[in-house]
Amino acid sequence: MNCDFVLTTCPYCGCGCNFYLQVIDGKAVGVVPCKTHPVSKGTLCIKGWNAHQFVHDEKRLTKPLIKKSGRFEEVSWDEALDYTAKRMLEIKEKTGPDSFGFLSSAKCTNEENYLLMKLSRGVMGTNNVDHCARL
Amino acid sequence: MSNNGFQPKLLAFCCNWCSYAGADLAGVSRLQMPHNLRVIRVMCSGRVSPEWVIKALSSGMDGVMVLGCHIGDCHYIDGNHRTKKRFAILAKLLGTMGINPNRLYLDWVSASEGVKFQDVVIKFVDRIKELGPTPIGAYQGVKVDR
Amino acid sequence: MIDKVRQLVVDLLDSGRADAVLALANVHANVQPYLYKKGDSLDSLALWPKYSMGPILKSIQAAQPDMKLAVVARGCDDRALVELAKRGQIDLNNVQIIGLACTADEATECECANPYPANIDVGNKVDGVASTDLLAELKGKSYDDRLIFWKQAFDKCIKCYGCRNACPLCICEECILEDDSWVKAGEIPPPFPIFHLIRAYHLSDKCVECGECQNSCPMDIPLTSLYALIRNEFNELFDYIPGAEIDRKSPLVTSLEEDPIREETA
Amino acid sequence: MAGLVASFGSGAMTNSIDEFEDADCILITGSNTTENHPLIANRILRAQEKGAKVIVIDPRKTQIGDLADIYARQNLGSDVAWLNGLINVIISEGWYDKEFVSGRTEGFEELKAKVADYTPDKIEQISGIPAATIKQIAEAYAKAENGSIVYCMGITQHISGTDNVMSLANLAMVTGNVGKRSTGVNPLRGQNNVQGACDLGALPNVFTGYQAVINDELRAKFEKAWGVKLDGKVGQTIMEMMNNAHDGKLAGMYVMAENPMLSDPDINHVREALENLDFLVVQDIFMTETAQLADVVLPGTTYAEKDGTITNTDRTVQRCRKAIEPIGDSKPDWEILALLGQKMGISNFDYNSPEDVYKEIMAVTPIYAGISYERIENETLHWPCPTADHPGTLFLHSGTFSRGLGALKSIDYREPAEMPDNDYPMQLTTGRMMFHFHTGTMTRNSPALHKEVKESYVEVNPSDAKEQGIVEDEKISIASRRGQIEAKARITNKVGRGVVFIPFHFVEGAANVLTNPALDPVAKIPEYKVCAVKVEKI
Repeated sequence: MNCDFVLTTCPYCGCGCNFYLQVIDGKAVGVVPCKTHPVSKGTLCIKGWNAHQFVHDEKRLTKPLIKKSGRFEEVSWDEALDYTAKRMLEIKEKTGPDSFGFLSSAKCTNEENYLLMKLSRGVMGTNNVDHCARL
Repeated sequence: MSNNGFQPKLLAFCCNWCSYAGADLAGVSRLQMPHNLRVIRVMCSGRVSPEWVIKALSSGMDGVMVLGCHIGDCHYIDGNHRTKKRFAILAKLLGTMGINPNRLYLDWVSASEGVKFQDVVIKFVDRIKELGPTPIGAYQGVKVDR
Repeated sequence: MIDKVRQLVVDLLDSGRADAVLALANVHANVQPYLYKKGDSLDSLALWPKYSMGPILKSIQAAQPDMKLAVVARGCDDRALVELAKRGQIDLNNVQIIGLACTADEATECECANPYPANIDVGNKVDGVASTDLLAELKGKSYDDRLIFWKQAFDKCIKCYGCRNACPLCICEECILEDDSWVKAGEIPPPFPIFHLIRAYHLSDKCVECGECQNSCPMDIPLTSLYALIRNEFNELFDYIPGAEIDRKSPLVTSLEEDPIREETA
Repeated sequence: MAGLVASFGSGAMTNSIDEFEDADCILITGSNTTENHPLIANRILRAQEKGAKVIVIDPRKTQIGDLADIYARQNLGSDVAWLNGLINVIISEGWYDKEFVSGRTEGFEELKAKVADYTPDKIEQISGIPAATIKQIAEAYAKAENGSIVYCMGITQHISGTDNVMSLANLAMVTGNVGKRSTGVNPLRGQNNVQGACDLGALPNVFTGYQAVINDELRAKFEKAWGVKLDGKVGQTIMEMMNNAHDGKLAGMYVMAENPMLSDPDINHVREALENLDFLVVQDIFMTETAQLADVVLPGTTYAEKDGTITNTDRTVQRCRKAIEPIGDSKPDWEILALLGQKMGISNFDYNSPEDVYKEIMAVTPIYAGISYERIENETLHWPCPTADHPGTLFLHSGTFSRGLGALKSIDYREPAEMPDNDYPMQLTTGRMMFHFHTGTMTRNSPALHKEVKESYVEVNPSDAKEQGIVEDEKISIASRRGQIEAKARITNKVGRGVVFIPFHFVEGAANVLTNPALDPVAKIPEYKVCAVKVEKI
């Protein structure tokens, strides 16, 4: 049996509280506030205390999906990414880079925002990239 | 604050075997009593969870009575032993939080004690009239701008 | 002190008397609970700030009931483990307790009156904190002033349930505080005083004086003081300290003959 | 953010979270702080405990308003008016910081002339805040040694959002309340990594670290780093993309972990826009309302299944650590993007870990250059932190503003885009609440949170409710020019007369069916916080 406590940043508001996800045999079973963290100091709000709950929700998406004749079908990662790359490059070719837009996310990491931004600017060739800071 | 004309809202939990029968006797005997009391019959005073009392007081009741069989007469042997202990600590908790424990009243009334029932009710109503309306009432319902 | 704990942990693991030891570790420059196993380096071992060990031990036992566990336990942990065992939440037969006495500074920070476990393996027994300015002030207040004090304190409550979540003895499977028919759901602050009075009643025969409710309160509500008052009152009535004696049931579930009310006998 | 950039030269919280504890006056506006930033509310209340005055100006009397020393309810969208009014009182009473104004700002005489029109009586008329209260607030804030301003979306989500922010900056500068410890202007960021998304250049006008795409030198730097040619014109904002999609001028979109079908104003318009695209990719953890419209759905992971960094509202870069393996065949979002980049034929998208990516970020981003994975294991670092031995920056604008002199902007009050009229006589304002988050993707799938609030609701003032015969928990209809929804009534004095509030987290009873997409001309933020509605019994 393995029981680990993994220090991480709360996925909700911008305060930046940290907590430990308690992981028993590969499953996130609970949240323990981090007492030494400079922002949260051992406390959390109700969202933080329950931040493990949606992780294992059975409604999570687990397979790449492509809509074929109006219905989603499960496909392999290779198929999903090949198809996505092909369609994006086709659009770039046909109607130009600025006919495509990227919506990044304040719920993703810095690294992920950087990569989406780089994909937009460096690969598609458009500055049409934004996120919901305004919303 | 003047309590003239203040009619307290009171709740009484009466056990099925003794005190509810005592209340019944008081009624049948046409003993006069104030009308401030709403009575809830329970099978045993031991069935009265302190949470119920907390809920009643938090909801704006001015006082709560719990009446059961005399110690030793409990239909369930020691149900009222637990009642007595729970309400001893509950009274302390109320006081700690700032609710006068005199708003809570525990006593034993047997099926034959119609007169005692009348007596404890009159005394409790007087006691609460003396204390005035529950301060919790001001904290209930729609909040008003300060 | 920490070296002695380290040695005890190593001995237990190396000798096979324990499969794992629940303690604290310094990782990523923060202190966290940690389940040490044989072969783990104990350089990271830490003692403070304390974390509540009871609930973690309970979750580990639930996942693997036959595991031979040891736990580094302070006074409050020790009492929590006893109280949890008494209430069927954990099995102490499989658990070895490494009793750690708190230092005077630690006791002061926790406002703890009993800063030591029943059996001390490491550290020296120091005097607890008998009272605080706030406790004295609260005792001296009239009912009306107390009500105002707590009303103002609980006006800050954001209903995080941290007091409940962090409490080692909040063990109900379904929490009445989450039941809309008792406490109206979705309101901040939660309705006063029902939320806090129900919790206070539920903990009146269980509170082991760990202070985790206040430690986990993001609004700095002085819960440690509230529960100190409640523990004193319970003890005055029933001569009973939760977590002190494993063979003694809560007086709230016994008859008057078994456990009389003290005020009456006096 | 645009407002703070114009006034100070950079747009982020000027102070760090712990500093609030030592402020002696904290003015909070447009922020439901205890519910939406609890740990910042904690510091504010600690300051109050130590004697600081807490002032809350908000159309809703939320918990922090209840706890405040002074609370004032302003009419929706009247912020420039009352802020000008405060500044007017402060200048005419001589409470302003003459030294700070002359040494560190420009535009004072123009501002003084502008605000002279905003007399307390006029303010009372426009904003509904009593003249006496304006005076009381002006005195408390101006005379504070360490005055801090805290604001959130209640200030920015207006057509005058940028004006509102610049007016707050005016107030701070006129009183010298900026550039010191515990003293400044602090926008609270609503999501855990809004700050990071901005910092990392997920904006149409800047690369990482606010390096402008129109700057040839900076663009050349990125061209060299990435080995590609880059476009030098500013791109489209999300609202512009949606409008272009609607008009057939945008062919495709890639949406990562966002749900514009709930979060954007005028949802019916968004639906038409997204349906009009030739190709839509959505990368998310649940089948959101937006994902349902996609051609390809890519399963990303939650925070629990990935490594990376997050930058919180006070500019601290912190770690997110992988705790469990990805669920099913889902992949961390960084990995999906790296794989897709490679599939699109780009060689430098070959990353083995988030730390690989992060090292590249450090190399091209001066404000992050000194913040490494290694350092943040042991240190709390707030950007800007340009070098490996730099201690990070707790508070900004000490000694000088990012732009040199602070710009005092003379601004006139403008009415919200849509005012009540005979057809739509009431006003709607929207926002968040404690128990849910953004579009509910995470919180509505968390039983403990769902239990607290299961469905949408609308807050109605008791007098309005009485007039229309509406009772608690009754389902009522709320309609605007853009759509109609139904929600249960909560009767409360939190909202003033003529105003209703709806949280925007719920797909059934979605507030953003009603909201007005009118934009702030600079920041392009929609006016979520005011629109005209009618409220009726069903």
